[in-house]
Amino acid sequence: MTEAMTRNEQVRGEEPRIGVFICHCGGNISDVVDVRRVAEEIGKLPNVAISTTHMFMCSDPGQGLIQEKIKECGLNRVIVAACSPSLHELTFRRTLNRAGLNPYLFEHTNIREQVSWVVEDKELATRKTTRLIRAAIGRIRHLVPLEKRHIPIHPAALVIGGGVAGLTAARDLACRGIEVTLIERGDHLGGRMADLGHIFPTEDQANDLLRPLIQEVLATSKIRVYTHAEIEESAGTIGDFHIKICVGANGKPGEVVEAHVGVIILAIGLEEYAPREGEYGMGLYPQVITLLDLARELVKEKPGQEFTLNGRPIRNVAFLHCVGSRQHHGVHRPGPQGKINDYCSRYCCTGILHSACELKKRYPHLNIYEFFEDIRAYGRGHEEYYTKASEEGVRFVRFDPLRPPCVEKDPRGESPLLVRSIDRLTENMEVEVPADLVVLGIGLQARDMSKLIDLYRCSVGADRFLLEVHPKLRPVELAVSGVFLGGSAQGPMDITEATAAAAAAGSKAAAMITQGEVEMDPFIAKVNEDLCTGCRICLSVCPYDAISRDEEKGIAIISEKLCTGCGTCAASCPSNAIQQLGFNDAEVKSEVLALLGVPEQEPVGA
Amino acid sequence: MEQGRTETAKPEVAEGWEPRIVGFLCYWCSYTGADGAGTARIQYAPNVDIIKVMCSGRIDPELVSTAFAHGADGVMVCGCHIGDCHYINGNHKTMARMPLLKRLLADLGIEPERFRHEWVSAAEGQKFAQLVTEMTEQVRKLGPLNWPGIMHSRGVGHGQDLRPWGE
Amino acid sequence: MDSNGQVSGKLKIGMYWAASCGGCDISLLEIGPHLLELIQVAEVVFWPCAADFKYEDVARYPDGYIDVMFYNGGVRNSEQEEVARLLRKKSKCLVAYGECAVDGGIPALANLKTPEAIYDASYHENPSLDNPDGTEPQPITECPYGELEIPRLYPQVLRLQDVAHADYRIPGCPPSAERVWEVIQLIVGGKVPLENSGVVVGCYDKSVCDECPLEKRMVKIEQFKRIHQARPEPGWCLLEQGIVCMGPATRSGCGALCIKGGVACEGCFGPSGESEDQGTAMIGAISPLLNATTEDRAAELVNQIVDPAGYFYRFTFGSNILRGRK
Amino acid sequence: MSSPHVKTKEGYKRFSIDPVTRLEGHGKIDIFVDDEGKVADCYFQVPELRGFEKFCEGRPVEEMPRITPRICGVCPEAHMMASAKACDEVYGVELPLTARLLRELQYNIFFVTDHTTHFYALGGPDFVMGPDSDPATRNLIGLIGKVGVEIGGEVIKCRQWGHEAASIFGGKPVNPVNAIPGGMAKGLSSEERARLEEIILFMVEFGKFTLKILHDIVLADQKYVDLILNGPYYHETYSMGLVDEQNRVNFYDGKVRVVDPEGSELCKYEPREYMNHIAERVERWSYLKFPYLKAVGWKGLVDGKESGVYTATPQSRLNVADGMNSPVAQEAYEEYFETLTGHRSGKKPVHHRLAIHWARVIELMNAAERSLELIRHPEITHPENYRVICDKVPSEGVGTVEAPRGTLTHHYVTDENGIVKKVNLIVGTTNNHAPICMSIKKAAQTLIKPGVEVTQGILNRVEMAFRAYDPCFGCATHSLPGQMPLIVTVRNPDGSVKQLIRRD
Repeated sequence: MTEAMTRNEQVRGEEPRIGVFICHCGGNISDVVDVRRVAEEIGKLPNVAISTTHMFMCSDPGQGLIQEKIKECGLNRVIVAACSPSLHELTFRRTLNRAGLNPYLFEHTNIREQVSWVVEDKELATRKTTRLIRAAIGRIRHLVPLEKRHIPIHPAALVIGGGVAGLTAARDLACRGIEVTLIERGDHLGGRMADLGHIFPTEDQANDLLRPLIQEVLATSKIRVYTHAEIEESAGTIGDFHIKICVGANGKPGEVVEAHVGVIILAIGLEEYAPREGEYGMGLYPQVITLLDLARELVKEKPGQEFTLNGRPIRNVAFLHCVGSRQHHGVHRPGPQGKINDYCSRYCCTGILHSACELKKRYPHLNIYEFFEDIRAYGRGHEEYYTKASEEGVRFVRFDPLRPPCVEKDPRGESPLLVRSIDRLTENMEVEVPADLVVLGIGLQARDMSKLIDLYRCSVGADRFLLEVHPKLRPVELAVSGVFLGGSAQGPMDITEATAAAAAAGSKAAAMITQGEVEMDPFIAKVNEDLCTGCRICLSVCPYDAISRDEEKGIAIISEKLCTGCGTCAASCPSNAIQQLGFNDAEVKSEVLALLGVPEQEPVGA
Repeated sequence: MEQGRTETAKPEVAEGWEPRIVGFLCYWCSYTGADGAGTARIQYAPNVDIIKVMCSGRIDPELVSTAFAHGADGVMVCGCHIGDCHYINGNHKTMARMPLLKRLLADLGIEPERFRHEWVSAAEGQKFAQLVTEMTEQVRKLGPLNWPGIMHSRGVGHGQDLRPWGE
Repeated sequence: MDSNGQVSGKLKIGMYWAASCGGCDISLLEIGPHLLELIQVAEVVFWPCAADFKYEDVARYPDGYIDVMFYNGGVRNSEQEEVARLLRKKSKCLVAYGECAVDGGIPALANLKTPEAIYDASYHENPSLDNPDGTEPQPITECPYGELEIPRLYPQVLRLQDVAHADYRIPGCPPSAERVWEVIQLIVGGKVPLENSGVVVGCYDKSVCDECPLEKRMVKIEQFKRIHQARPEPGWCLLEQGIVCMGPATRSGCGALCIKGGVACEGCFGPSGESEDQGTAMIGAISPLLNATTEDRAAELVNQIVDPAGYFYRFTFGSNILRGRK
Repeated sequence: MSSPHVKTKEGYKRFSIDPVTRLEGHGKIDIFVDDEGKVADCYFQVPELRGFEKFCEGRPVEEMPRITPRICGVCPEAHMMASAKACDEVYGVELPLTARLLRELQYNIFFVTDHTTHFYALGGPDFVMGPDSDPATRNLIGLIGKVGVEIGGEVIKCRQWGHEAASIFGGKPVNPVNAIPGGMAKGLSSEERARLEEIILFMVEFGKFTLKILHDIVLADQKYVDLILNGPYYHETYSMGLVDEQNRVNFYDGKVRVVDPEGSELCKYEPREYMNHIAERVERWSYLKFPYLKAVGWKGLVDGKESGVYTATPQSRLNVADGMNSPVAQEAYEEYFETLTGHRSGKKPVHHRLAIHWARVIELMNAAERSLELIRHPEITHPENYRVICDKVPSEGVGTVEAPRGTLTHHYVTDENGIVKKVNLIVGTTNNHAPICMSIKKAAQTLIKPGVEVTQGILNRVEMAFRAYDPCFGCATHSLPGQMPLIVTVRNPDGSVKQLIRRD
């Protein structure tokens, strides 16, 4: 028996000794909630060994305090009342672990997002805080030590998407000796990057970077590559996916190959915003193109000093920022799903500045105008492009987001087009710029991922991109364990960010595989064989088909691996023969009772 | 179903009485939505105390009647919208339970306004705040439910100090 | 022994009939031939329905004189409470016998109504009534030779535990004779302590589905039917056929007799497993079987269930979580 | 159980029989004796109320046959059958032959079991053990001790097989559940039929055996015959009971027939017309509803042809009938009337209340014989006709059977969805409240005399007065609260009758 196990055994027998730690959150909480008074009142409740406060409970000294008290007061249960558990529940579970206490003897009470930030009245906020902590005490008295689940991982990975992100992830995995299956829907590897020429901030030729990567991927025996390939079926869960891939040849439906993998990396990327017919003259005037059209133009090295497009000489170029990004209701028309892109696409500012400089470098006499809302050149080496462009004489017009510029034919016919806008830099003066070429800095948006979303039950954000478990704590993981986010399926990214994300996803996946198993939260459902009648009601409610019936014993069995711990079966069982670990009836009920101020009846312990 | 003459006489509302509402929220959508309301500093009534479960599918009707039986003036059940349940369709099971639960509670004389079932997504902090304030006011209008009081007055659980009917 | 309580070697047992129907007394006779075995080792010291002992005899017994006292019926009036307390005092082991004593039983359906309403029905509304003056009963009545007292009606039907601690509880309306005999053997044979915490015996933890011979086909309910309108297909789970059956939410031990008798389980053994409330348990059991993908459709279906409160709680209004109607 | 603070007036002594025992349900008798030792007054109380009539409102009517048996677990079949018949009428369905046969069969088998219980466990001990025997032994167990374990075994076997039969029909032996609107929930297989026939054959023998015991122990003993013929247990009242087309006793179905104290028919009506013939009286001085014959009218607690008081007991069923529908019972019927009235034909009614025990045994015999006839009916095992589907719109219905303890009537009114709106129940025992009160009064006043010490033996003889009726206050109190005072005439010194006491 390990030390931890012995400790757990002891805890089961002990009367609860609860420590309550209330966080000021540097005033975020304590400015509204009288935390000292709360600590005092809570301190009077039965089984509470200590009740105290700290300026920042999540800080090292804060966590130090908890560890110290666990030892000093022999605590066997810990409650932290602070911010939302989504931020620091894990942090504090680890704190308990370090103090030799089972991390699931912990309860996190949310008194910031759900009290101090939403209740003005100090008295009411303080009372509410006390109630919530009292409820936590009711619940925690019944908590028992839990162990994480360990699930074996089949040492192979599937990477979906053959763009630079997918390639990177696949390459990194292969380098660690892991079998990879890489599938690309399109006809070539390299994705959108393959269309680009010089790329910021390094000014390399996109394909100089891409080619070796692709060769490396194709060369290694560890990677099976399929183009024109799409997932047909996917069975199983983390550690053990069985996937049928349909590999076509130039669109024609081809044969089905199978892949048995332990993890999946989604590197399916995104799509460009497609301006509507007539949006900023798109489709009406041949002189209106997108930033990526321009990039493709610039790939072709043109001889001579004259910049021409389809044979026409170009003198005045106008760039429009935020086309299909940072849209506003009422100003911009919603897309097919009735949604607008209200987010920033992040690559376009630098992208436009970069193209402007590129043009200036090649054709110094060009007049270049940029119509922008804000310049967001936030990345390393990005701001430099703005400075450079300014020096090179690119002229900047700052439009009002609610009155974006308009592109029209030049009535006087001196130049094919006019771009008109108000300029907030010059007290909203009306400006009118002649243009031979109008370049729309189009944004990026999520592509239709409905099939994958159904297959892997991904959560989707309001912006229609996939949602990670937590942006800071688990940035490249999907809530559905075993599936990782490798790049811009998660949101607009430039190449640098996408490859970084892919690399991160790659190493997460590799770590999981080399570990050979994963730990998963223990909150799964368990059947009490003495009470279970095998009435099959739970079978029909499980979203994951994790429950089957043992015809021999005539009872229900729950697969630890398939169960994700939603607890639906527990709520449906008419005999309460199914209990969800961490949320069993005793725990949740006494939480309710304590919340309502009903004193604990039945003794806890043993 | 007839109304009793003694028992359902509305208890006079005590000084400083505040509605006590228990909110059962699923973690991934509604609870996160409530956090969102906080992050956005949206102020709302403090009367709904939240109990977190992983999925609204876990919300056993037994928990709802337990809350009422022990002094809740109202109960609120929130889960992900149909279609974006973190557990695929756990919330469908919640949805299927509600009509029968509502009916049972109504048959036992608990006003429909005291029990609410709503879908609140992780992005709908605003909606959550509104729901809470709205329901708090509805329950305030109804006054205390005071189930423990009613049952006590009928001698439930303590035969000793029973007050027989007719005296 | 005689009623003066002279001690003899035999185990002293008794049975009392409170707010119930007498089915429990009968069910005790159901142990049939075992009755003869029983009277070899035990003697009756109080059983109004079958033997001539009076309250005054019981009052004369020393405390704890009775070894095992079976109390059947709920507590609906002051007499039943007083007797419960008297018997608690005089008995080593008080057993809540039958569904009424354990969970309130059918009489506790009265908790859906008010006492006033019940008086009205009896004294003012009955069609065959001839009561011009609207007479109603009173607790104490003067008569020329003294006072007459009648027990006072309580506003709520209570179970035995509400007024006196029961060492054991035997559910069922009535309890199953086989199970009862098993329990008696345990108690009489001294295999279990006389004092206990009110553990439920005379039934099994699993639900009636465990004893039910019918087959589940994992099909969804398209429509709810009432027994007089439907000929259920033999051999197939009634609930799946849309006939509300309490089986999934009810303790077993009866042998699924009602279902074998051709009708659905009415839940007379009380909640199964660790559930405290048959009604909410049935919500959990029925909802997943609804063929409904929208809340409206679910509502449409469950509205075909007539009188859920009266059916789900037919026997447990003395013990379910809400215990009655507002 | 009276609490100590209840006062008794100076100069009077209170004898309480509490609870009255060997009856189903609750009862209490208070006898006030003045210092001369004369009974001043005597009160009979039933301290119980359950309110079925009210809480059945709102229930689906098809559930009534399953809910109402809990009015009385001693005669649950009676309530189930009355309820089911009421439901049939609510839904306006005609029962197929097999359904009718099955119901009557199940009901007759139940009659055998129930009468056995009463004769051996409740009423019998008074005779077998003797009225003055030690109360500790004056019960079934004592009786078994006296008559021997073999006979005791037979008694227990009869009950046990009776309940096996019940479970063959209704799943549950106590509180059966199988009668539904439109028939029975389940038919009879040929195996079940065979087993039932076996049980019934035993019951026929048991019936004969019981008749013999009655002869050997009671009728052969002159002191009991005296007690029956000349004891304080005699009232001339109207008699009520169900009869078939030939005016023979039928427990399950037929018309209600009422005959006057001389035996001539007062009326014969369809159960659904009960409201035209009986009403329930509520006297200001009494909490008990007294059913009485409208045609005669309410004269208070007095017997005789001028008083609307009637009885509904095994005895009255024999009184209203011209005979029995089975041979052995018919023979016993003739012997019974010859012994007690001198007329084999039975055209003169019997009014000796203790003889109800005898009538009960005759019915036991008849029920067994009738069962045998029914179980051998070719249609009894028909695979479909044990029920019909109810598709008409429900409204109102009345169902009546003869409960062992008297004519039992269930009356329901429902909405168009079959949800019960109103319930009225007139149970067997309620019919007999007036006679029971009268009998107890008479017994008390005859047995308790100046100079006679009031022994528990005497008190037990008072109890015997109602035990004869086999009253079931489980049944009677389905809705009746508390007190049922028994008001007696208090005599003036000159012996003239004082006014009945009124309570205000």
